[in-house]
Amino acid sequence: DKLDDLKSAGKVTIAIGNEPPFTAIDSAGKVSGAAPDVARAVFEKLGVPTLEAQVIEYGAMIPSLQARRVDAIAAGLFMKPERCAAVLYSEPVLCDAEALLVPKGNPKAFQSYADFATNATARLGAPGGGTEEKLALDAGVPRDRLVVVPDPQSGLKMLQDGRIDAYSLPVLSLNDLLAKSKDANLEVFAPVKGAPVYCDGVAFRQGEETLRDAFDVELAALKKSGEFAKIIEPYGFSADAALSTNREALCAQQ
Amino acid sequence: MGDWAGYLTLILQGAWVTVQLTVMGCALALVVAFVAGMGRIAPWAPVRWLATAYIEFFRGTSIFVQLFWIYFVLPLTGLALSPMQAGVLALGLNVGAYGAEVVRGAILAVPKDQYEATVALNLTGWQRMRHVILPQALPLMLPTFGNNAIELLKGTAIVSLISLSDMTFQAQVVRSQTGNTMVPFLTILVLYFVLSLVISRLMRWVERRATRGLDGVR
Amino acid sequence: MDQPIIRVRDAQKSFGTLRVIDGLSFDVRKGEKLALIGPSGSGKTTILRMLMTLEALSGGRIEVCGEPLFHMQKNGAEVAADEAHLHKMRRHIGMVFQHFNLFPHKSVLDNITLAPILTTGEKRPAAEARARELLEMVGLADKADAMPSQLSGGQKQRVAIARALALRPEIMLFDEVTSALDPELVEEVLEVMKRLASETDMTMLLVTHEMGFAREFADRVLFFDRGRICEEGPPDEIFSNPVQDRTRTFLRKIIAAGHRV
Amino acid sequence: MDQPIIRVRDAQKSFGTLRVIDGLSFDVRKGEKLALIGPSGSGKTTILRMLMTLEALSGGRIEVCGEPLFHMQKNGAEVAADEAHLHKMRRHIGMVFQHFNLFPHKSVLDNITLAPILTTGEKRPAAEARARELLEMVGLADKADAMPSQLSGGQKQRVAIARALALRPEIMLFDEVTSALDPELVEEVLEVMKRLASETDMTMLLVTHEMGFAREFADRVLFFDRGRICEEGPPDEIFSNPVQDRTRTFLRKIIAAGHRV
Amino acid sequence: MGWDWAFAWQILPVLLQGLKVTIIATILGAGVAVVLGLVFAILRRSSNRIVARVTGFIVEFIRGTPLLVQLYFIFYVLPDIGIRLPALAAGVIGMGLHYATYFAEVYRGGIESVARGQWEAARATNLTMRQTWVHVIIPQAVPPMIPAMANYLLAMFKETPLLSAITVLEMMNQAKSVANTHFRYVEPMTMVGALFLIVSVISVIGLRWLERRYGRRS
Ligand SMILES: Nc1ncnc2c1ncn2[C@@H]1O[C@H](COP(=O)(O)OP(=O)(O)OP(=O)(O)O)[C@@H](O)[C@H]1O
Ligand SMILES: Nc1ncnc2c1ncn2[C@@H]1O[C@H](COP(=O)(O)OP(=O)(O)OP(=O)(O)O)[C@@H](O)[C@H]1O
Ligand SMILES: [Mg+2]
Ligand SMILES: [Mg+2]
Repeated sequence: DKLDDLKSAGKVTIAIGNEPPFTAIDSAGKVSGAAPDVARAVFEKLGVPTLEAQVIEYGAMIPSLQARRVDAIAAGLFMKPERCAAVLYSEPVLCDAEALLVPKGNPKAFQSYADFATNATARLGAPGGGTEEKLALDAGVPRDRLVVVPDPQSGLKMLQDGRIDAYSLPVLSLNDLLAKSKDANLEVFAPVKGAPVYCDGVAFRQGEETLRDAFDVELAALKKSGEFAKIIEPYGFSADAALSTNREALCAQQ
Repeated sequence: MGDWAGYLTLILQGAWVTVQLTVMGCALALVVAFVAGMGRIAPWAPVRWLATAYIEFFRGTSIFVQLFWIYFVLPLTGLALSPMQAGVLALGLNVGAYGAEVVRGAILAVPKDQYEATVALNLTGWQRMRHVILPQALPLMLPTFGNNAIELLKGTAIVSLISLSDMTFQAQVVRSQTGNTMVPFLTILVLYFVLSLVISRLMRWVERRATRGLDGVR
Repeated sequence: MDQPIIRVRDAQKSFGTLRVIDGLSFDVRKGEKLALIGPSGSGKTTILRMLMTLEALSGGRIEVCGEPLFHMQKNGAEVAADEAHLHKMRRHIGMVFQHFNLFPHKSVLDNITLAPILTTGEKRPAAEARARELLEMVGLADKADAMPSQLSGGQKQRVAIARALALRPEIMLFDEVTSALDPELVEEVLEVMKRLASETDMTMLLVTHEMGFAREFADRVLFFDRGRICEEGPPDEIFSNPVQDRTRTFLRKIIAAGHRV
Repeated sequence: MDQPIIRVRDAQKSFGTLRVIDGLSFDVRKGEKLALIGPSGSGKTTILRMLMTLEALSGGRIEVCGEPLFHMQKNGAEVAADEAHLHKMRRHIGMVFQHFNLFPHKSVLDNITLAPILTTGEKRPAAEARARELLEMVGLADKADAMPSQLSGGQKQRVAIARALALRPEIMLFDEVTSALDPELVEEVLEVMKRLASETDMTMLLVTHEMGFAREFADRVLFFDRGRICEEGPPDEIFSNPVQDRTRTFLRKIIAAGHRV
Repeated sequence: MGWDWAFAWQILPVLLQGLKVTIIATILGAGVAVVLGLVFAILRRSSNRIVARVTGFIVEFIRGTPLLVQLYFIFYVLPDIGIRLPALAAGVIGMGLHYATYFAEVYRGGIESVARGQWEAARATNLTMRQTWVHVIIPQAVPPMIPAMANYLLAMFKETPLLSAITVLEMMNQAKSVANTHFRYVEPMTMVGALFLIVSVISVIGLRWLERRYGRRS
């Protein structure tokens, strides 16, 4: 079965988004970030020593998994009902709330996605096919004011250049982005009112339940031993958040 | 933000991927161009139809669609290619379709007189091609082939969209690491230009070699 | 030998709806020198091109050396010739073109040796020796290694003649071989052809507007008009005493245009 | 009128390092019909093209109708002519080319009226009336609305002559105007030129390889060789009794090639 | 993972919406390219050596580097020097600039395709330079250019997916967005391919007609 395949190959390939602190790839090509680090630890325990990563746009991750380009996704791809239907998630790993990157002082007072629907000139940036885009569309933000931003750096740049009024990503992603940019004229507004807290899990292909289940077993052990917290907390994530919920609840949450 | 040497290394690694894609893509394109180009003027109708269908399809749809199709849809039929293979295949087949028209055009551009002389000298079909038509058609193809090679080089940039770590992709990585947009993009613009200069110099050299002796006095 | 080397019977040729050769029949005896003259568009080039199999026959029949050119026997029935049959038949015939059609990427020597080496499997040294002989004959022994682009028009045409001769055809076709040449260069080519006519017993068919040369060269003249032979006979008769009106008008115009007959 | 209409003095022309016209001097009287003959490459075309200002002069001086062609007065000094001066001088001269050079996108009538309407500001009705007269003269009255591509070579060349005449030049230059034509079509063009020569007092310079026509047409023949005049005189003398060796050789070759002299 | 007709039908309107943007971008881009190409062609012919050289270098540089990187540059770097273009405008200018370098070549080819004898005949009938251009050269130079220009128009059409990289919601971007929300690539990508092919095939038929009508035949 799949796990045996991975074991005999000695390596597993995951999809990542290169969006610190969830996932990152440094100038030497080394993969890091909370999600890959957790995945690496679990796979090592499963007897798969090497973890490789492909950087893929968020929207393309599930198709890539289906197209067998990667073995799993460990990228902060939050659980949602449609996604749970398309892939097999592990138990939750990283949890985060949604946030907005806005000019200092939040001059237009954005607090929820609905605020962008009511303000007829407000333009919101979000990654294509991501949670934020979905939430914004559901809140009634019209398509032409919801700009599909290809990557965080572009979103930051577009905000700095005044092309968009706010850029939405999970809290920790924006914190990291803001810290790197060293731009004193911006701030992070978090959490977005009315937006749920989301958690990701490592996603596997449909039909590979045994692999997912084996992963879950080792993940639970990792959480129990406290090693889990040691891995993710330096990145700013809360281990308690992941422990206090489960896949079933998250997959049901709209 | 100080690690510029590291970032430059990253971009140069990407440049190496770009070079590999270009070289392998060109090789594939060249082969495909000759096969399809000669197929288009073959005496057998089915061969002509096949060649025409290939050429029109690959020239008619966008390379993006071809790339995404090869990368995301083809694996569903069981043929999973590595990003590099997918990139080379898409680029080679796409540029090859354009090259095929160049090959056909060049062969047809050899004056009909030459073909008639070969009939009068009783050469066989293959001998006509091999000894008379192709040697004269080749110099006509080379300048356009050079342009096609540069088009292919530029086309490699879009493989970054299927997350192959070519030069453009690495520039994006550097950009997200450093928060600086200008430097990585300017760097790769210059690198692409240098590569295209290398190609055009190379092609000019090949052209000179191929036309040596021809029109000796001109 | 009594049997004609070329036998054209009711030949037809149409391009689209345009009938260019229209029920043409004539024979050529072995060794005969034939001049084909006639107004522009009358089909002279077309008949030569059909003999060279550069154009297919639309109807009728052509025989060369006793065998049909465009037909062959297959399972007892006569069918259209395939490429193999044409390939075999072309061995009998050589052709020299108005625009020489030398291969520009090959030296003079290679132009001449290419076909013998490829088609008759001659060895290179033998082919080259014969090529040099032929070059000698056309007066270009020193140009063996030149490229065609380095030759004058008259020299090119002489090389083209040597190239056709290298295959030792029994029949040679010449289509206005001097009309693309500067007047000064015409003579050197005609000189070669005259020599060829007198020194060999090759059958030669010549299309030309040089009436003076036709007269001197030919045993017999065919006057073409609209795809048929309108008048034929020995040159002296045709040129001095044409029977047909059409022939007379044509010759008058040619003379008025400053050509000597 | 005593003053020559064209005066060439020590004219020089080089292409790169190749000297093509080399210290050439001659005069042409008003109304004179001059034939320029000589071997290929001797510079006949080049001198006509210089007179038409299609080529610049490399050295020496040419005067047309008493004024320098490539020079003009400016602040008392003589300087190289500017475009305005050339434009003025070109009014005196018309030229007919070997390959007709009709404007393929314009009808026969428009080909002829274009220049008069644009350059001399003639009104369209007047220009068209004159164009029709000229077409009548060259025997093409019914072709006014045809496009050039619908004409035969001879017809094209007659239109080209009409086009040049429409500007009423005092000097007409003809460069091998029949050598791109089928032999049958040569006569109709020469006919027109003969008529032009006898019916007008236009000065005409003619480059030709048709020795028969040159003899009939010209008052005087210039024999060119390597960029200079090697022999000149009345046609009868030059053709029957050439003094120079070079002329004799040339004529002998031309005759051998089947041309009537 | 089979083909789902219901899904295909459901996403068609969105893709057609994208097609509209694609076509608008192509037409506007071509407009820029036609004008700018002429400017390049004229500047390159300039008798001022420096102007001609500098233009030549710019043209070569633009042509030797990928449009994708140029688009990134225009969209993300230019704001640093105070030029902030809307996404579509940036895309149109980027594509227009890139293809202007190709159009410049078309202009040159068209002008050179006019036989030298035409210039000489114009001179011999004493037309001025301006009259020669207006009445003799341009009417003959433009028709052979039309097929080549239409060809590049088609090429631009097929390159519009690049604009998705700078947030223009053209057809490819819409398709990706749809694919991302529904995790299905087969239908959107195949349909985008089909739409490209349909528009291309129609254009190619039009192009053949243009070629027959205006193209020069050797
Ligand atoms: N490939 C072709 N397609 C259509 N028509 C053709 C073709 N070849 C020749 N013709 C036509 O056939 C007729 C006879 O042509 P051909 O070349 O045999 O004449 P010709 O007697 O050689 O004339 P010329 O003295 O001008 O060479 C002409 O009307 C010509 O236009
Ligand atoms: N534009 C040019 N560039 C270089 N050489 C040229 C050019 N035009 C003419 N020549 C050369 O100048 C010489 C004279 O040419 P010209 O055309 O005047 O000769 P010609 O007497 O008209 O010959 P022909 O009888 O062949 O027409 C030739 O050697 C020719 O190659
Ligand atoms: Mg003929
Ligand atoms: Mg000349």
